[in-house]
Amino acid sequence: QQQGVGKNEILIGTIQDLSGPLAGFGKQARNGMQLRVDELNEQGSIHGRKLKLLVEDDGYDPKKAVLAAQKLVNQDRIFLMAGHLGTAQNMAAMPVQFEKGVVNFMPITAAREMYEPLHKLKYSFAATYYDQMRLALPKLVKDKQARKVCTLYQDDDFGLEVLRGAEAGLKTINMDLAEKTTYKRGATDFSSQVARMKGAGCDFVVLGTIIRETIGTIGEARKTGFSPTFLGSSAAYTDLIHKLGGKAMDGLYATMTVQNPYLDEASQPIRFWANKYKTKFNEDPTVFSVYGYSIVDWFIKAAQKAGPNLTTDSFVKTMDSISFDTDMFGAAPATYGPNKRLGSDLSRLSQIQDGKWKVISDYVKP
Amino acid sequence: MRFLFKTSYEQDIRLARHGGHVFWYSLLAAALIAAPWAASEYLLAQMTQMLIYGVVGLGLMLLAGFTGLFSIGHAAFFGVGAYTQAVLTNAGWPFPAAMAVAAALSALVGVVVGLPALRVKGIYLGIATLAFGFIVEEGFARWEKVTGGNAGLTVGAPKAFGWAADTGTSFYFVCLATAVLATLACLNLLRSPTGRAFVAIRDSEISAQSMGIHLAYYKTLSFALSAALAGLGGALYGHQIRFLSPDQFNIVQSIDLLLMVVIGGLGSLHGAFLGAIFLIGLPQAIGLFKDLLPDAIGQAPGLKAVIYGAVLIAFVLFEPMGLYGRWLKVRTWFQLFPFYRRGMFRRQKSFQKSERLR
Amino acid sequence: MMAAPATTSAPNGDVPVLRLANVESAYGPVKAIRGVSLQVRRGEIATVLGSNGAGKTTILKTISGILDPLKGTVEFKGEDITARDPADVVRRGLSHVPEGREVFPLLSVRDNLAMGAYTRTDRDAAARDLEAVFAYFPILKEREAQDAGLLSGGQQQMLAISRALMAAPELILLDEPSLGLSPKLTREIFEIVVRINRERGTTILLVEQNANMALNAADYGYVLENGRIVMEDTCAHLREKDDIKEFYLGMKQAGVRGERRWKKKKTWR
Amino acid sequence: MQFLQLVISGIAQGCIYGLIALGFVLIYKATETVSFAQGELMMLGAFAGLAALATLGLPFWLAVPAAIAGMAVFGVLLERIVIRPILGQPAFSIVMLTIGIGYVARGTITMIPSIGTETHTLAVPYKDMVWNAGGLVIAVEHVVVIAATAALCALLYAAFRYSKVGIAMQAASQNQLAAYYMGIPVRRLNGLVWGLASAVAAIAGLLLAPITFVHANMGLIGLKAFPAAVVGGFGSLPGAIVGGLVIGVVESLSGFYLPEGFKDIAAYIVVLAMLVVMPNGLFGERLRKKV
Amino acid sequence: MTGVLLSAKDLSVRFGGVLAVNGVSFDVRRGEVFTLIGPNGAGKTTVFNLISRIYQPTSGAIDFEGRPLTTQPPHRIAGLGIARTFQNIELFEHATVLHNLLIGRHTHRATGLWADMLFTPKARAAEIAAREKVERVIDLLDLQHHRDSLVAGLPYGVRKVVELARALCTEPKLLLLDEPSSGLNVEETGDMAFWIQDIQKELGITVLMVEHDMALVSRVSDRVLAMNQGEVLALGTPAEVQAHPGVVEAYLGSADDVATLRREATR
Ligand SMILES: Nc1ncnc2c1ncn2[C@@H]1O[C@H](COP(=O)(O)OP(=O)(O)OP(=O)(O)O)[C@@H](O)[C@H]1O
Ligand SMILES: Nc1ncnc2c1ncn2[C@@H]1O[C@H](COP(=O)(O)OP(=O)(O)OP(=O)(O)O)[C@@H](O)[C@H]1O
Ligand SMILES: [Mg+2]
Ligand SMILES: [Mg+2]
Repeated sequence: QQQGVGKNEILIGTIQDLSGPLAGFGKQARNGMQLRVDELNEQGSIHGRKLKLLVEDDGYDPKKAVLAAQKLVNQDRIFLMAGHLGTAQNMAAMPVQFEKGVVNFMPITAAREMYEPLHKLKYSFAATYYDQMRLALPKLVKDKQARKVCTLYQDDDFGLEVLRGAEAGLKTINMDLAEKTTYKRGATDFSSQVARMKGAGCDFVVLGTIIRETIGTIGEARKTGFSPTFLGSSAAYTDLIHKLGGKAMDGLYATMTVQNPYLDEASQPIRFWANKYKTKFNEDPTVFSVYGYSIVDWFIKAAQKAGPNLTTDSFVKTMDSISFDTDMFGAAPATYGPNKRLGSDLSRLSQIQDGKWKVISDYVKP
Repeated sequence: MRFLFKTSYEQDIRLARHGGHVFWYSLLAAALIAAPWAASEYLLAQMTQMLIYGVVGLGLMLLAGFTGLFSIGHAAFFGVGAYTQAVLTNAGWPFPAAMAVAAALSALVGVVVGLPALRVKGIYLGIATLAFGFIVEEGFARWEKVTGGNAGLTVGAPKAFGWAADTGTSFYFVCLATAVLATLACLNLLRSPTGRAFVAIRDSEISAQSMGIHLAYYKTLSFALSAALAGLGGALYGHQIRFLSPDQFNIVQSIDLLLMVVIGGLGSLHGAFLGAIFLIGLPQAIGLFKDLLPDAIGQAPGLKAVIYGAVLIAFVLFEPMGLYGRWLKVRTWFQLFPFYRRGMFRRQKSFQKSERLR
Repeated sequence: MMAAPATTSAPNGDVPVLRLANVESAYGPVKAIRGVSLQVRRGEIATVLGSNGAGKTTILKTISGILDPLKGTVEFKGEDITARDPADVVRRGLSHVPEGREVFPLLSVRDNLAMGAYTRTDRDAAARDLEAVFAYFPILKEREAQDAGLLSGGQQQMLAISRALMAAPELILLDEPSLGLSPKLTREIFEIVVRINRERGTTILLVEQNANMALNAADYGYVLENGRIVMEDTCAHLREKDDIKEFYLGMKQAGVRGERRWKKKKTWR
Repeated sequence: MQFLQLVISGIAQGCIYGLIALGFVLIYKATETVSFAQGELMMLGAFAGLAALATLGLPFWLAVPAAIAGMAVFGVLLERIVIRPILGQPAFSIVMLTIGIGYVARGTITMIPSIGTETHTLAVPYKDMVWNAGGLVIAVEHVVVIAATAALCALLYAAFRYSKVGIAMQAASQNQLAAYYMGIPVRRLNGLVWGLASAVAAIAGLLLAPITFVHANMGLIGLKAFPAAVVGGFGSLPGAIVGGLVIGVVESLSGFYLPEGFKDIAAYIVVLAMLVVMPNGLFGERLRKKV
Repeated sequence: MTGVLLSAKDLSVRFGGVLAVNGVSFDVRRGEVFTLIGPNGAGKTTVFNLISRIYQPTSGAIDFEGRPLTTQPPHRIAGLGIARTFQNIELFEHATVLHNLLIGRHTHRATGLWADMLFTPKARAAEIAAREKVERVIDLLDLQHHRDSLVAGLPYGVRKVVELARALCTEPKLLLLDEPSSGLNVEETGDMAFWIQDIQKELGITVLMVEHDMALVSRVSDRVLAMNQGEVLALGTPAEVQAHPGVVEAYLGSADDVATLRREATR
């Protein structure tokens, strides 16, 4: 008997940060997932089975993530873990899941550990920060004819991935980072880092920053008359940057995988979707909502394909020959195989123009 | 009601004071040993985690509850233990040897922190340990060669001499054995001159000194022992969580640890374990409880923090002696059964006095 | 010889300034005083005698609201002040020299005295009282700016008394005012107490181990044993009682003493 | 030039630490407890300002005093409801309470639908304005912080030093029992202290909002203010400011001149060094019990 | 009664502007009861604090059994055989009386950390031996009744006795008592006198005490030193010192009774 698959219900679980530092993202991701689950249950089923999503809160704390995983896996007996937020949290939860053969499906973190080293039960969806930087940076550096590339990154696993990607990317064009500066999560003052990069004469800055730090750094730079090209990762690709940072943020580049769903988006399906989300949850959707939504969407597609006899084995087997086309949000087409557990390593470039993100390049191919 | 007639000095220093103790603690031991067969896997995992935190709690209790030194940086020792264990077991050391080294290394770090503690008290000590915690956390992140830095470090199951504690049950027994031994060691310390010296320092440094207690030595010792227990707990934690990253040993962890002993009840070893049960159990309880609420509240982000904080506040307000205090009341109620009077534990008006002059 | 009996020296003897009826107080499960009733008339000095742990301090704490009694009532100037907030009680004109000095260790001597006058609004009179206590205890003026915690034991005791005087109260509760004072100052303290009583008509409730002094200074006395009042009378009468002589004034026959001593030695061996 | 610019940035940042530290010291001086909720009160203050400006639509110069007053009232209520019942218990209980209050405050704000999890800006009139003096730049936001910090510090210092109520607060913190004996309304003063501390926190929050944005976790900056207060000597108001400045400047300089990573722990290294050299901080009283 | 146990030479200590002790010299002979008297603030307690090394003298030296004391760290003093009580009572409030006394046995601890942690048979034996000693002190000072009570709840007078008991538990050669009779009534003061005599005669402990109760001082002291404003005023037998005019003037005051004043005031 397969755990989590009942006669007319499939149980999937997710762990989000609903009370910690990333509660905002956690909530949006959960809402996105819930939206897709509800859609499915309203419109039909997966071979006669409805989908049920169980949500646990780990407050972005690996220790609590272990307990949450234990609860979902051993107590609630979920079929699969989807969209778990955070790298360390995933790392702590995965052993618990794998002991019981529970797939770690598309965690919301762009760390390479989510598909490396290869494990039968690991599936990861979007380009890692590493790949984003590795591919996008050389192209933009060449376009801008930058001579001195520097970086400011968050002193944790996330920042480190950005840094490594940037280093790898620069290597392909025989360049090196001229100056590396860091900050601690929650920092509010970036003056000395900016001064340092300015002092080093950087004309291109890779930002391993999230939201407030991105704004803070660019703000400080503009104040002190330092104006290099700024490039952020998909972590900085959120509407908050221009909403909070205002005019000063214009010109910032960021890599991205799915498009931010603006309510007044030009594309009709996104507009429709965004408004549906807004009606349901009474707030604007963000990229994290899209991540959540897409993850469940992909799960549904794979589960449909796996057939009525849904087991971990049959699911893995299906996944290992599946490919997903690009969706309305513009995610890159993804393919999976027994040895390929990252759907796609491609990302696009976008830039803030007139206070809004604009997609400015197609998928950057190596 | 129970009357104890003392007939020898032996009786005063025995761990189990009377037959009741023997009976109840044997029962507890039997229950703990039987737990893997009676409890669900999930519950057992929680119990394991409680035991681990209980060991850390013992250490902090020794320091805060008995020596009166508050540390807001205990996660550092916890982390030193965890990383040491990870590095050594990954290098193929048998886990008991690695644990011994983890404890010793943490103790050593404890001595280093204990040194400033000789000169500062109260809030200053708190901040010194807090600062120290931050520095150690930074150290974990920077010393990439050993700790793996921010990319993290994976830890295997505890192995020794061909045997591996790789199932929930076997690991539970490893933790149980550690916890029992640690508890016994603490109990022994507290009924001997060393433990009394700690208590003396807590209550009056100046007269402890005039009784011949070397303040610097005993404060440092207290730090070292406390750190060793935290390190021991950390070692087990590493095996349990299997992935270490620096931010697991941050200030929030330190505060959690401190909350644990305070809620458990400062000044009692029971409190360490009661606090651990609380720390691990409460989030689970909240998880269950919030499913009963309407979605608008139950699913709102932040709810867990609100409940956690509210329970904490309620505790301080209604049970300042912690869980152990509550337990004493319950026990007294049963012992005195028909004679229990409500006023017996009535809170007296009490008055704060400057601790700056102690 | 004693002065006139207490009753005549009280201007209106009918309404006692302080009246305790059947007061019972406890520390947790330990009952410290049981069914204590006493009264202090206006302008009178009353004293409570009792051995260690008899509950004298407990009575005073109960009066000033530091301890809430389990039973009984406390009336001050005819009003019920049982279990009131201590600050409220002080406002009504009662001040307390606590056992063990309890000065504010990190405030200067002057600030300590200013806190004594916290409830007062009449600045000029307070300034005059400050001069008066400085005159009583010149050392305090000398050490005006020093932290009170650094004073010697006796100096702190002087400060504690002065601080209570700064409140210009109607009733002062004195808990062992002579504790740690030199013989000369002990006498001076009692002189001051009597003088304040006579000159300002301040009513005083005095607890003192030095029973000789206390009985000399006071008009009326209570004897407390194990939390119960076992004897009360005017001090003149109390001084004549054999028990009082023996136990509180130390006028014992040598025989009794010798026996005690013998007993001690025996247990020690 | 570079150095001067760094020092100026350091001072600006240091004043922020000092301002928050002022709240810690205020509470410590008057109640001898350490409030771990100070950062969260600051966050609430910023949200109160946001509510007054954005939700109620008050003009800026009205919204600010309204938010401060609102927080003062909140502080008084908070004391009344959760702190007063355990007044007189060992100071550590109250420290625990403040941690609990911090959790509840952060959680409650997070729970507000579509506001709590977001980051907001506070539209102050001086937003993004910069003073440029001979190549040195300083944001007006920072100038405002520096000015307000200095004024507030002077005000509080005078209150504790010279006013009867201020002295009574200290008396109550040193020996509560004796304070009752003196007729000092300890409870009422306690309420006042928390009201005041909340108001100070609100001011800090409002001043900080343009710089760090308004969000549920903005109180975390309080962790840097602790070292500031300790370096200055925990019981000293001017010490808080000086401690803040020391830490701000050291951070700023070490961020530039020292290897990566030192900036983040500079504050903690400074505080440890301080505790070894001067255990009571720069302005702390040297206490010794007389027996 | 041979030789000098403790000798203070030309001791001075200054706190800011206050010269608390100024050029004080005295010898305490083995086996005697030596009393310090003097008005409040004379510097008596400060002398005690100098002996127990809580304060460092500005100048001067203290020798104990012929060895200099001023170079010893404070925690070694008890080990050398000097125990003290405090004027304001410094007990371990949150421990029982028994526990307090056991802490007094600290200098006699026979086991180390590991033995304690494992509670080896040796540690057990040491523990039992410690209890026996403590029980004897409890018997001597009649504290059986309070053995298991928390110090925090004891009346003032009992605490004084507990403090004395704790000092005795260290088995000192020299016992410093700071106002042992304060807070005791006449009868209890009488007991205290007997105890001090027992301690001197039976246990052979030298006693150095500060006391304001002249009756007690006369009864138990062999010699008395009077201090005033940090300086020595007089030294001699109790009777001699009490007759010293300077002592009468500064410390004892005139022999008028309060009753006299009373009569005047009522007149
Ligand atoms: N805080 C407390 N907790 C428990 N019991 C207490 C407490 N304070 C006093 N007691 C008990 O109450 C009784 C009366 O104490 P109280 O202090 O009133 O005595 P007292 O007459 O003032 O003695 P003394 O002359 O020593 O000052 C004593 O038996 C004492 O043990
Ligand atoms: N640490 C200190 N700092 C400043 N002054 C001090 C200190 N210790 C003592 N003094 C001062 O030294 C003088 C002597 O104090 P000491 O305590 O020795 O007096 P004492 O003789 O014991 O008086 P008492 O009989 O009142 O206890 C006092 O004036 C006191 O204020
Ligand atoms: Mg008393
Ligand atoms: Mg003295």
